[in-house]
Amino acid sequence: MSYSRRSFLDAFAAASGTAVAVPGAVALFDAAMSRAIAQQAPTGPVPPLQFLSPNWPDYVEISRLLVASWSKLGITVEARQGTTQSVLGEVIGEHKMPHVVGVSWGGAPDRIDPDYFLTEFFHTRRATKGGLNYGHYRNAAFDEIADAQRREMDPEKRRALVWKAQEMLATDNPIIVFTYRNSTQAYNKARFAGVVPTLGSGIGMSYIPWTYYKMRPLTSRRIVRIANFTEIVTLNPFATPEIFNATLLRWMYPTFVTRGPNGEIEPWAAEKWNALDGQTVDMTLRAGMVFDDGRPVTVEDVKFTFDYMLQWKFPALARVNDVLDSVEILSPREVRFRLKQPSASFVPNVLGFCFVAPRHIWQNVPGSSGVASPADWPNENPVGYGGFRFREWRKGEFVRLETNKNFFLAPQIDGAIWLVVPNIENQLAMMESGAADILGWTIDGEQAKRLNRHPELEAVSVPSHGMHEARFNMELAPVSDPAFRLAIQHATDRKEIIDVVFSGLGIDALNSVITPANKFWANPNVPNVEFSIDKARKVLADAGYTWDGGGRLQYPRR
Amino acid sequence: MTERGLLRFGTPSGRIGLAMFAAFCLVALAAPWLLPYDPLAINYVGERQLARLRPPGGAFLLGTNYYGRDILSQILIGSRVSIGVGLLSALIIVFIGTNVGLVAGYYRGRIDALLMRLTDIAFGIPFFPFAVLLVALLKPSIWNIIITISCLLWRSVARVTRAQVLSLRERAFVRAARVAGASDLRIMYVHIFPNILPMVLLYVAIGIAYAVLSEASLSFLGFGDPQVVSWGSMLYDAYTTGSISRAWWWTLPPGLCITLFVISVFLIARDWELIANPRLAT
Amino acid sequence: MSAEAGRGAHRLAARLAQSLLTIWVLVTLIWLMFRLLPGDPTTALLGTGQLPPDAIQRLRKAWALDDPWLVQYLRYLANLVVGDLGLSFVFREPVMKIIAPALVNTLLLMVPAVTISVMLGVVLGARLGWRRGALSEVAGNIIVLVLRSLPAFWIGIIVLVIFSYTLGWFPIGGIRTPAFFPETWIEEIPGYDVARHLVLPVLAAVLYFVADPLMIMRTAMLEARTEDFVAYAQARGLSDGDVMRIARANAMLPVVTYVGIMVSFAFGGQVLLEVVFSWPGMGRLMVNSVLQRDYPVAQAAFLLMAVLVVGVNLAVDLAYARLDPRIRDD
Amino acid sequence: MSLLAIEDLSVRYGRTEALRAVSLALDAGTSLGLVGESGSGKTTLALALLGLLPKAGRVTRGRVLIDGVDLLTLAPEALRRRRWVDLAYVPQGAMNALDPVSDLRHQFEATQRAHRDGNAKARAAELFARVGLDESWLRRFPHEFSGGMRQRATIALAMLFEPRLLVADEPTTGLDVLVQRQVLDLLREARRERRMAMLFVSHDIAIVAELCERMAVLYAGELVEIGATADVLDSPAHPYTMGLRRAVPDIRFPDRTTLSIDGAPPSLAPPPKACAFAPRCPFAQPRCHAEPVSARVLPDGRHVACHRASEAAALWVEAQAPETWRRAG
Repeated sequence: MSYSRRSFLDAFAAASGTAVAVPGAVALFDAAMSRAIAQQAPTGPVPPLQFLSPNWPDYVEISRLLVASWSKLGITVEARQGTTQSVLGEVIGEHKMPHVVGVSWGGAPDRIDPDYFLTEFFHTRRATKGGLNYGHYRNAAFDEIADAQRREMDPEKRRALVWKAQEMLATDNPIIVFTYRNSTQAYNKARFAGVVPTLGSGIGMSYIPWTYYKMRPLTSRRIVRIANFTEIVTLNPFATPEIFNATLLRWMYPTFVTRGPNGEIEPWAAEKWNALDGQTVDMTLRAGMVFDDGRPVTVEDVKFTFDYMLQWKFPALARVNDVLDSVEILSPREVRFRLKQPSASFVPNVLGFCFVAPRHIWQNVPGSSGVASPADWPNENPVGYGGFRFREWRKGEFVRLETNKNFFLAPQIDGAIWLVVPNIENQLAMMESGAADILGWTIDGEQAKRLNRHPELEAVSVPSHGMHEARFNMELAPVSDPAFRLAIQHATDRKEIIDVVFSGLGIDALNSVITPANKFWANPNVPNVEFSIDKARKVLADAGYTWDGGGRLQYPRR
Repeated sequence: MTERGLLRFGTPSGRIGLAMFAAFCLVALAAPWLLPYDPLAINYVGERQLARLRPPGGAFLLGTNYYGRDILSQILIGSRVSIGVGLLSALIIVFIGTNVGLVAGYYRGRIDALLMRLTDIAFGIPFFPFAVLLVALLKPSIWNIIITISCLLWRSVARVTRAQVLSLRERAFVRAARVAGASDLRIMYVHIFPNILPMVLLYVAIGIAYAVLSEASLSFLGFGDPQVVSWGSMLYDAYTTGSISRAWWWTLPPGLCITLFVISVFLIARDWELIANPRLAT
Repeated sequence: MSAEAGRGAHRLAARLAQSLLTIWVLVTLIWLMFRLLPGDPTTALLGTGQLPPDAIQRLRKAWALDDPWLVQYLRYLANLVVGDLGLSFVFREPVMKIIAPALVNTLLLMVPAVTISVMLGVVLGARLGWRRGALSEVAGNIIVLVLRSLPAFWIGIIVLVIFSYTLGWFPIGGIRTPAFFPETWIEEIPGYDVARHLVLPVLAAVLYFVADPLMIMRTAMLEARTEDFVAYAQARGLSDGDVMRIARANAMLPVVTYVGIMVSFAFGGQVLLEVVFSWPGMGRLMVNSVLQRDYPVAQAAFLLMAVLVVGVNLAVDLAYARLDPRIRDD
Repeated sequence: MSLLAIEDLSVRYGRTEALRAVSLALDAGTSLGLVGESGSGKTTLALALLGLLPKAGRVTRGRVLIDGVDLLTLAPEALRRRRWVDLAYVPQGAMNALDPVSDLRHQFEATQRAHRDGNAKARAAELFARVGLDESWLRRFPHEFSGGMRQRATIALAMLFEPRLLVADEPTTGLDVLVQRQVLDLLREARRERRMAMLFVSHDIAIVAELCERMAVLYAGELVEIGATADVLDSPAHPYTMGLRRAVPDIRFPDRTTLSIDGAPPSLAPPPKACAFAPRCPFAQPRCHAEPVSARVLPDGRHVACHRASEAAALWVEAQAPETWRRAG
């Protein structure tokens, strides 16, 4: 689409058409998008397709590329951005959605298990306000398979179910997955060696911190400085709403199990575990773990922590209340978990997320501390038992952690400082000037190339299971028509998006909701959708769509 | 430089300012036809090689940005938004401010107290933080920026206009008009307004300058409309892709354009200031 | 109390009442703005996918977001009067604990920047307005013109790129080096590290702030030169420097009144420079808390800025009286 | 050699030639009154003498000699050192001559410091006493002084270095009669005690008559008549002086009606070629309109710039009659 004067005026008019009336992020779309349940088949020209995404730089670029390629189907595409708050609030909070909404998801550890993307995104249960199935994909057969795989403890059987679910999504096309953007960080290899590339966390993110446990200091600088975008908001592990804050606190309060560099489940604070049947799991606590104040970590602490979660129903740990019934102490080192219903993701997503809180401290919280719920208790000097111990937190500046040498896998560095550097420009400059040793967030190809020019710096790009996707509004014509959605899939040039927006550092999603890099769970024979405008137009033609003299797409005549 | 001369020719610096201002406006109007490339198109070099962050020269006069878009084209099309927002906001600012000042200065009494209390409150609000609040809470769009700028910056025009109107209304020619039975409106707009015109035009110029700077700053913080290219949004893109220090050809031009345009407006404003306050001409 | 003092006190009381009224209107305006517009503090948590829908509802109840607006508003006002700014939705801590360090950082940057700018403005402005027709006057005017037209964030970027990225003389951003171990004796000096971080932001801020006081001083100086007392001073054979100083003392008055307005604009530049220099001040805190819909912190940050602006305007009035004896008596 | 000698002084503001070839002299200890309508150039003369012409004004010709030294060509520092020591100045608008933001003591000290060491505070107190001001006023600010008190302060300040020449530019304008009297007494007393020369600029002939031994009359930037006050007043030689004389009520002839001179001074951009007063002069002849006038010396030593100077006595008799002035021009 050439940037003709008319299109600019449209953009100007579109922008001016919105906010002048009563402010409201997607107010304009309300009028057009009333969620009419039974819509009789529309006729006449296909209306302009509305694409909404947050004003994150990558999505601004993706929307520009999509507007260019989708218009080749003979439709006008209007891309609009809102602030993160207004888009999340409207789309996820209120389920007010235009034709297509683009959002991206990080490579958090508990999204490696297939259950997250399948159930949270597409199960009918999650098609209610606040749920992530804001596209309202309702497919009973799919729900059945999704619930079945949750209960299936045998990995082989569960994988068959997961593959089946992926095939159903590939035919229904409720979602376009553009790419699984690599997690790319640079580090100063003159100062530290032994970084560990990990699925989703790359070498520097806090999610699964193998690098920080295995890296060796090569110079006198034994404390690693990490430049990161965001900052933590609390030191209370029961109150961490956001993934970076949650995973950083897990450095001090290690989870029972963790993920290996390639995503496989590994023992961590637990030595071993055994799933008797779908609903009871026995776990053996690792011996010799000691809290920072010298008190031993015991099964009593474990039971206390889970009972505490069941009692207070912490929002951030809602998954525990969903699935756990009770915890019982079997022996000085063994506990038994009884579940409400069989759950295959209990070990990776619950034992992989929960931790042990020292009973002798938390039992008298809130107590006299005058706080409504333990989640509001600041926990200013956290007593943990992990490989790192808390030293100092200056809001807006940094968090300083010190190594706990008697942890079973004692890190070789003396400490880590998470610097709050809110702009990429300063982060790159700090790496180049040596003010920072490693990046804690992800950068893209061009920035990696810039840092690689420095002999002492090296950028490492690791595949991730976090996806950039766009969701169709299943109840709104024309995207309610499967043929139209398939045509849109054909008209999406994933290769160009990866090259232009992420300068090559991303995997082509091959239209699957599970990243090919997640080898065990990704279904290899999901039919890929080849980028071809001609094929897209053929799909539309076969479905009865026509084009008028001016090349504008018309609905099929009924 | 007699006052009459000033009115017809303006000072040399004023003329330079006017020339620069006219040049910018012409470019803004003619932008779509001057574009060497589509400002939003991704350009390639050779077969599939993305023309990313190419320095000026060769096919791209001012080089390309991080996403392979031509910077010269973006500067040209960006001028429309930056100047458009500037002019529009300035006109709204001066329209509100002048009228508030006129009414308050002319009617005095309760209306004056009320309007001036409103002005004091507007003065109490730190401008840019409030603009950030408003734009961040609304939706990022040029219109929100214009609304935000206009709903605060009218305050200085109102206060100055009121002061002038207070003194003008006592003058003989105003009393004469009133005796001759002219209606309040006629007196205000036919008799008083022409006398405060130089000062009003001075504030139009200052208004444009502040509006352009505010739009650029708000866009730089990411509150501009991403679909619309403006000088501020270009700097936002440069900043969020971490190319500031390397791609000088991407950072300098937008900043220079903003500065030069604002300079041209301030030069014009100085001429209006001389007319409004001849004593400064010594 | 003598009549004079009485009249002065009365005038002060009126000014205070007016300031309080202004602040009350601001508080209400900001409070309403957050409620009217989409998204609330729990929105930020939706995206993380950590919180299933029912957990979100529990949070809304815990933070009393579902109470009727009027109740929330009156409770907010009551707390405000007592000085309790409420709990931050994001940090779950009293807002005062978050705002206080941010306020200190902001003042740490703004106070030196504004002071230097005003002093520089007065001295250079006086010289510019005094030597007529000299080349320095033309150059001075051009400098003032350019400085007034530069966007604040662009000044910040250029200063950062030159002195930090390229020359590396100063740190890249932030307010201190975490885990700073002083080696040389200079680094032993307390506050050395923060001072080193302060240099570039203050330089950028001065470049941004100095233009207006400089220009106002120059104009005031042009007018002061024509005053009779300047000619009379010359007639008394005072040195050119002495005469200029007399003119400058009188020309400084408009600059002092300008400081009040300058502070309200200074916060604008402050927000931008704090973002560019990653300076953990109130400006950046306000932008972040607005983006996260952290109402209490955003409101408190904005309110504090408004109070500071009103406070400075009041202080300027008093300072003006001390500077100009003619005002002191009435 | 006279203390002050102004030779052929001309001053131009842009295109207006405010002063044209004015020459006069003043001996030490004597006083000279300078009278003329407003715009006649009398203040311009004073300012030019003091080197205080505003930016627009330029001295185009002539010299100002103090003890034979031309002030106009003096180096700035040399001129500065002579100021207030050789010649001091009592400004017309005392209202804002004093620096509003500093107290009087400070203004004294600044002036003292500019020239030589000395206990400014004591000297100031002594001078304030001489002008009838209490020492406590030294700590007060100019706006706290009344008009008269402020004028006295400036006079005290002018006396700081006992200058040899005092230039007073209409010091009593705007003061009420009583205060005028006090100020004039002060000036007379100051002159007598210190044998100080004085150039007194005023539009009020009565004051000059009372205070100054010699008098000069300026009209449209030209010196039309200069001589002993008694001669100039009793038997004015220049028709303009006659007109002035008849415009002032005379205590000796209470019932005589005062006259006014019709018309107004000519524009000085460009200035008239011939006698500037010709258009309004009742005794003007064709010659007066054509030929430029040069000053003639009368027997009593007066200089008069009038073609018919020799018939002065006769013309003065004719000038007594009111109808003479009605047919002028």
